[in-house]
Amino acid sequence: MDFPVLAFSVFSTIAILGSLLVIFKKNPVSSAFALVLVFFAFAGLYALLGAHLVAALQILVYAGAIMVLFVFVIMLLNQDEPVHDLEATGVIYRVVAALSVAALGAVLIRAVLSGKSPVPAGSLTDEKIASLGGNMKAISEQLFTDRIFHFELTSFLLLGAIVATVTLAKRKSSGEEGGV
Amino acid sequence: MNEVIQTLMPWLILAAGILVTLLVSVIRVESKRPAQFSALATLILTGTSAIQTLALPGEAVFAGSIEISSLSRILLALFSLIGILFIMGGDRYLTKERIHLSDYYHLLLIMILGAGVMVAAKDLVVLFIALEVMSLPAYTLAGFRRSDSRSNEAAIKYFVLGGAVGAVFLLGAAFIFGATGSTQFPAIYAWSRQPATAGNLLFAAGHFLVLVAFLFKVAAAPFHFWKPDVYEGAPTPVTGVMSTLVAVASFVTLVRLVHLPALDTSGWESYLSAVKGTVRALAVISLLVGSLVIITQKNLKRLFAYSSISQSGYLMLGVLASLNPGQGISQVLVYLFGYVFAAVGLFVLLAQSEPRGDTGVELVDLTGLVKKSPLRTALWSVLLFSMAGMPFTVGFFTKYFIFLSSVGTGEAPLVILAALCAVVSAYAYLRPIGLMVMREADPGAAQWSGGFWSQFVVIVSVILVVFLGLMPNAMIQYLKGIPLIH
Amino acid sequence: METSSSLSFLLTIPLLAMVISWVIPKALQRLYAIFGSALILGLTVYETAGILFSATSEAAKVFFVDQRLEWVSELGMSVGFRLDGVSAWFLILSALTTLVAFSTRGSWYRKQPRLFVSMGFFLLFALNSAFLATDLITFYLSYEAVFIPMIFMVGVWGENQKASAVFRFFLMSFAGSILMLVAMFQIMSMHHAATGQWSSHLADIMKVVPNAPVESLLWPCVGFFLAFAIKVPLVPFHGWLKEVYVNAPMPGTIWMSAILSKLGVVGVIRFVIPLFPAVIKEYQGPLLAVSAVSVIYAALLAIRSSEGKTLLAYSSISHLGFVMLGLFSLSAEGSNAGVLLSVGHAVTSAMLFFLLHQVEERSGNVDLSTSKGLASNYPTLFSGLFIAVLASVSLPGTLNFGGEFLVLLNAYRASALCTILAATGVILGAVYMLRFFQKLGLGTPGSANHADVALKKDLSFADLLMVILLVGIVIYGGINPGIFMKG
Amino acid sequence: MTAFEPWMLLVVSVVVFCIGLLGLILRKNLIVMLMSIELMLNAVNLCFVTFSKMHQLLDGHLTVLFVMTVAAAESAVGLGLVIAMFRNLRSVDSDQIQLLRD
Amino acid sequence: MITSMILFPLAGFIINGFWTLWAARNGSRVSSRVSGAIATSAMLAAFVSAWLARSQLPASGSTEVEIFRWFTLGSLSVDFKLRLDALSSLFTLVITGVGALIHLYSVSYMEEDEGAGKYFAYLNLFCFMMLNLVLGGTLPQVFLGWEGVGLASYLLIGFWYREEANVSAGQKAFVMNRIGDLGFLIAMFIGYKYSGSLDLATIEKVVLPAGVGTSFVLLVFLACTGKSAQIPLFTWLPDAMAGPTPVSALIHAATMVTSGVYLLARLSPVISQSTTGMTVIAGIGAATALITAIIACFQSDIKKVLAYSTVSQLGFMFVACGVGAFGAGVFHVMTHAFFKALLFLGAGSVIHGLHGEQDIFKMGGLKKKLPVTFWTFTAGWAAILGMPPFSGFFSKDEILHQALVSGSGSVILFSVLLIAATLTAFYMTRLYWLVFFGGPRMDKSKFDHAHESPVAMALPLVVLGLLSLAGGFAGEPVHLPHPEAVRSTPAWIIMVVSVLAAAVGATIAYRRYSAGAVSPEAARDVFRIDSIYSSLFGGGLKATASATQWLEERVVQGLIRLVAAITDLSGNMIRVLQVGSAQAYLLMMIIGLVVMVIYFLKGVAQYGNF
Repeated sequence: MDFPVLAFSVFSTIAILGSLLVIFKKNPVSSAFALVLVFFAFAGLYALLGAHLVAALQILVYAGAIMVLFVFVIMLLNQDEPVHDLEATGVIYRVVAALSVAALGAVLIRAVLSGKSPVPAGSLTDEKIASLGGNMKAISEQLFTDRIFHFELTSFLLLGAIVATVTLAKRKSSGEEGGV
Repeated sequence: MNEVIQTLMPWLILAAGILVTLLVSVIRVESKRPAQFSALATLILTGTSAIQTLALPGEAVFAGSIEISSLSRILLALFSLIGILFIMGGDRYLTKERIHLSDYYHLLLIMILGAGVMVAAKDLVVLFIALEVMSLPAYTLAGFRRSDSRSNEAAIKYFVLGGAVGAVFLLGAAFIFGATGSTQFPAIYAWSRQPATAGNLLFAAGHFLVLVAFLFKVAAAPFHFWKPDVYEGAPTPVTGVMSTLVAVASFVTLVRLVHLPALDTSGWESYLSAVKGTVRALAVISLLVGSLVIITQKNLKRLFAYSSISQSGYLMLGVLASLNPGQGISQVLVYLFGYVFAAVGLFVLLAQSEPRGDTGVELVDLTGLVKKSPLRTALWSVLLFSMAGMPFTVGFFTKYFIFLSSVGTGEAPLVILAALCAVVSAYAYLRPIGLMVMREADPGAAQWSGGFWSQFVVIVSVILVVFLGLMPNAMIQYLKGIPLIH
Repeated sequence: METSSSLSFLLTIPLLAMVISWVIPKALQRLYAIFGSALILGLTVYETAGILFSATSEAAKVFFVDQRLEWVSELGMSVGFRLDGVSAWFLILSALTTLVAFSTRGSWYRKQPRLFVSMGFFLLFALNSAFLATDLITFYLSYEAVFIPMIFMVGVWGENQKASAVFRFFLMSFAGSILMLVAMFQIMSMHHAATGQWSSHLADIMKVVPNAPVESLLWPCVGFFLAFAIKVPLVPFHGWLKEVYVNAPMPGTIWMSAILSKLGVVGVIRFVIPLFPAVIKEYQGPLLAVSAVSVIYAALLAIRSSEGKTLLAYSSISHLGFVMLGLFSLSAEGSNAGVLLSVGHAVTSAMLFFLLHQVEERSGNVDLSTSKGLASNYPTLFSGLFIAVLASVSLPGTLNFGGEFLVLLNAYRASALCTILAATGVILGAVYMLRFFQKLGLGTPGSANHADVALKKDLSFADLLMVILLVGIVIYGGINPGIFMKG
Repeated sequence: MTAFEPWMLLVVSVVVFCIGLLGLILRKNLIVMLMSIELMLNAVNLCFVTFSKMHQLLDGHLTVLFVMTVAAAESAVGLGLVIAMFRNLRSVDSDQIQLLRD
Repeated sequence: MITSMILFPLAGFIINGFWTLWAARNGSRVSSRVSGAIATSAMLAAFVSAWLARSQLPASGSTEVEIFRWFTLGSLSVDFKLRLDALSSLFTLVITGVGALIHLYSVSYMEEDEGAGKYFAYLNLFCFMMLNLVLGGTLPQVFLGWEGVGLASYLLIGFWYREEANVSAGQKAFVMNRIGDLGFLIAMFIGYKYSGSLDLATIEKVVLPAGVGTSFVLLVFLACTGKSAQIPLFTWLPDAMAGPTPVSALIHAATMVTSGVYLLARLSPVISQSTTGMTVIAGIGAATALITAIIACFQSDIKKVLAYSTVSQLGFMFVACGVGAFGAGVFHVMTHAFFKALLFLGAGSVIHGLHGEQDIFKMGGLKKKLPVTFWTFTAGWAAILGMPPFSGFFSKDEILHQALVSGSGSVILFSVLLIAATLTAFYMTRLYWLVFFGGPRMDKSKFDHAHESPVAMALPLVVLGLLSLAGGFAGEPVHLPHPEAVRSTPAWIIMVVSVLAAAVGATIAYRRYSAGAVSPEAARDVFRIDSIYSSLFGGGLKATASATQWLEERVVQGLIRLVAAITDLSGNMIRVLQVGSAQAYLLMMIIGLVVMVIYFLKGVAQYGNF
């Protein structure tokens, strides 16, 4: 068993089991930590694919930023007792849900497998990327040339998110009813 | 670069306007008027600019990320108009509900920007980002009545389902990327031109998942469940914006996504017929769900939610027609325009009510309105007539066009079903009129009062509805000339 | 007279009258409505005289006026009107019916009279436009426009169960007309497929559609037929009728029975038969049977009716069954006879409902379960009513006889069995109409009346004039029915 | 299992996506639901990167950057909504929000 | 002349009609004398015109006057034209002549009635319509008269409309006539189909295929059974006696009821083509003659006896037509018009004299009190019995003769008629005796107040009495083709037999009713035909109507309600899915997604590699 297979096996197992933990852990804090685990496993998988920049950002953005946000909110809301929400639904509901999602998964896997070896559309092999100055450089160049519009649009997305979050989170002004 | 600026001018004005509006509201925090005027000015400028540049040729900019064409320009102008009308028409409601905040204008402008970019996007990733730019403010606006748990509920449902569907869209985009090696429309189109690509399941699955996201946004059954709840819970002007701005942008995008691959390539016949079959099924289900449930509704916002579900059904007929050779998408555009003109008026009218209690406007609140306010009754009636597709309102021609093009492409049985559904839902549209005219006012009925601007918006909407109901030729002619961009 | 200006004139005059009605004081509305509609009636007769009173049907053809305007050319819609021997009569009938309807008295002149009068004139406009239309879409639009005032009539001034009546009326008619619209699209598409042009004008469509294969025309034909079968109505598409007639205010009932039902007749004459000759030919037997069954079925229901309006409502269905029998005999003669009977039915039912209204004014109700014996108190009223009853049973010498006789005469050549079946309606008609008259007018007076019945006067002079006008038409038409048959 | 091939990651990604979806359907805790959405987005990211590898392109990597940004923005708004709801209802249980229904 | 003949009654109708209406509107009364005078003079003028027209009748035998084009449709054109020939001329004379007398009689009879104006208007209307019937040159015009007399009959039977019974009797008459009219209508359609015209002149000459011919004849005869009260549609006539007595005399004895005979005689060339049809006509006629004669024997109302007698006599006429002796039938129409009108007017005089009493068992001994009535009545009695030389003898004898000797005649027909004649003699004598002879069986005061009628009433009696006496000598007034005699029975034997039969009948009645005290007999409904009809047809109609109503309410309306309910139910069923939980929505969306994506991918792969 060579390294890639080993790495793949380990990281994907962690990812899948971690995901299951995320959704089946009763305590949201536990879920959050399982999610961190999944993020790290994904970072490993990215690295395996040679996507170093993505792997790094995965750790920085997801594990570093988003998860902190989650944990922060969980703490803020101060949920002491774990919510037994899985049991709140009926057995039939759960079975139907599992079956439907499984069916969807089966269909999607079938579709994915049909396209498992496409004719490559590009020519940026690992060697080519290396010759361009590495993964990060190649991506950055594209980001600020071809993807400049994406980039600018994303800035408006963030602007919107900021306004939205501020709106939702700020204390009510004097004109409004009630207050927190 | 100058040409790019010129081409993108309306969008740039809008973007700049957003920043200016943010700035002025930060400078004068205690009043929302500066933000309101700034937003209005921005939208007026954007709309004017979009209309002025209508005749310019279409052009793809930023390495094919977006294409500014007559379609996106006219839609941006329409979005600006919607924005203007809802800023004017929603003013009184927001004051009344004590949620008159400048954030309303910021979010509205950002939504319009998202919608405007979305209809112009030529790249799935841009499309996704634009979708989120449009949706995030929409989620927030749905929860804008922050102290009302119904509003919270609407926002959260909208957000959770929208988020999930966003992920589904992305998965579809990934599949398409996997199959074609690109996320750009022209590349995907070119890829599909190769006959050997026909029957590629990965692409098919990806295409379907991408479509599902927009089927969800336009609430085509069975992806409609969020709509009644969100409509009911959201503040009325926001519901109006969702039902017009979001619906139009999403539907145009949906049509463009349906035509993502070149369906007329030889070898793609079975693919085309599968698409047709799916659209047909969606149309049937949407029509049935929309028109059967609408007659059981008592809450007016829910009623309009189901109405928009059945409108999706009619629009699906338009999409179906557009899948035939030689057919454009003008029937869909005409329908959307007609629908918007009536819907703006309806939701602004709805915002004029002052129901007792917090259950929203029920049918009973309309009873005896003719005595209290004959003008308002007349306005209601015209707009509801348009919704029901009665002649001499724009709603007639929009349905007419859809039916005509569907019949012309051999979908007569479906049109008959749609026609019967129109009869069933006509009951739901006429019942409010009946209550207004024939029933004595219920003691618990809501009071109705609208300020000048609110009434002004409704009258503008009614004038548009009636004018286009009599002279739709110019509009149809113009919209017929708009090509679908791949 | 024979320019197209007379066409636009005939269409704009009611609209003008409608606009003017908004500036007339409430107290004068009734007077205005009566004089206005009488004037319109006169003008209509004057304008159409060239067609109606020329010596022969050949000469009348010279006066055909055709007018066509582009409208929504992008969708192939135009506005097309045509004045000819058939439409001219229906124009006169709609003006006459409007005059009769306006001559009633009741809550509609007390509660929102302006709305009532303007809706009446609007209805006249819509009717005229529908009768003149030679463009499918123009016809459809006019046909739908007729709903609007009718909905107001029933909705605002109707009786107890007006809401459910309105909805039932609307939904059934709308279902029919929207299917007709789909059928129109279907044949417009056929025209488009054949010529590459979108057009909804009958003259264009007629070049293509009637020659198409029968199978492809079946469903469009069904669409048209259903709309008109509901409008007329033919059994079993009459489910809306009773509730609407009974709950509508009297002018509404007059309009509906006298002239709205003729929209279906005109539709069949102008669209169904010319557009789908082969289909109709193939299904002539069932169509005749449906018409005959309508006659009998409605007559039997009328026999069981215990209320005046209901009885007349069913009698209307029964008579219109005869009209349809004539149309579906598929001969020019049968069609002409159908038009004649339509005219007869329009005048007669307007008269019957008008006089029934007068009776109702005097006795408070038109219940038929006990005899009222009112005839001796109101001799002229009941003389008029009796003549209307006679016309309704198609006694020779009245307008209806010629129509009914010629309808049956021509239908007999198409189907003896259906004709005989329908002709038994003649007997049943006598049974229920005489009972109707007996229960209202004959028997011991005052046995089942309000105490104040005798206080009220016989027909007023104005009402008498109206009755004389109608009786005159009925008798003159009985003597010279040829005047109504220059189709 | 002989050698590692990129398509295996596609299967992993679909599985994680479905797990996220299942979590969204089954869980009532809104914060966990948000986490499920994050799982789904992550799965899609993996998908993009894998396809990118297969096609010898960098487009997928770029896309992932934008998706991450969107995910961050979305979680921010989502958490904001949850906080707003918590202010009103003192709960983050989605069973608490079933007022709007037929 | 021909035109003026119909215009006079029309003018009378219009003048009296409008005057009456005007008066009623203003609350005043029409003078019965003046309106009676107008009506009577109109009829007199019509009679004079009819006489003159007859005298101007050309040698060719017929003359036509076109008045106007009634209607044209395609190849069909129907004129409004009057056609006078021997047959119609005879009828016009009877109608105007007897009509004028009855009008005159009515002036006095109706003097006290406040509705006299209306009465005379209706009576004129009747004569106008009757003249249209017999003068009509086209079938629709005959039909106009046919329905028109029905209308007048309806109006006059229900003349005293405050009594429900009268109105119902009128309605019954009208509806039963309408049943016959249906036959007329369809016969017209057949005629038009095969001749392409509705002109009598053309229809008369048309040769119909065998089966069609029979149905044509039977349909025409159906019309006749309605108008002329034959089996099965005769039951309206006795009820029609609810009208004023002169009306009964004019409409329900002398003129209208004989229009069936007129129609058959008019169409005799076509009718004769069908032997089956002829046999049916003769058979029905004979049966009617016998059955109604039997019923008449059990009646106690003076007018009812006469009514059944009329039906019976009409049966005789139809037998004549049925055996092909149309001339004999028409002859009997004429004589019957004289004596039956006389008998009715006489009865009217009696009733008038007794202030409305109609039960013959409450009369008696009126010979002295009402001498003119008595003597004229005697003439009528003798005529109906067929006593030579009274008019009835000639015509009835002719019918009996033809019934026996003609080709389609038979001994059975003859014997049935003979029995009927015997019965006629019986019930007429019974009536005659009970009314005029014996002791008075009514209140003393009533008897004392009984009075002879005034001159205006007596004069018509006398004239009609003379006509009954001498009318027979005119012989067959119209020469219609006679059937060939197949049996050679000498005419005198039949004369003797018929007179003997009458004598036997009369004697039995005399022996039974002349002896001292007569115990009153209640009228007996012998065959219960009326009640059978009303339960059969009235009940049948009611049941059908109820069934239809059930169909309407349950099925048609039920269907509408069902559609509404299904729509509502399915709406509510779909609504149930809207549970309010975002997770559930997502699940349902995923289920929809899975189903659709599988469908879609299967379609894409065309069931190949999926």
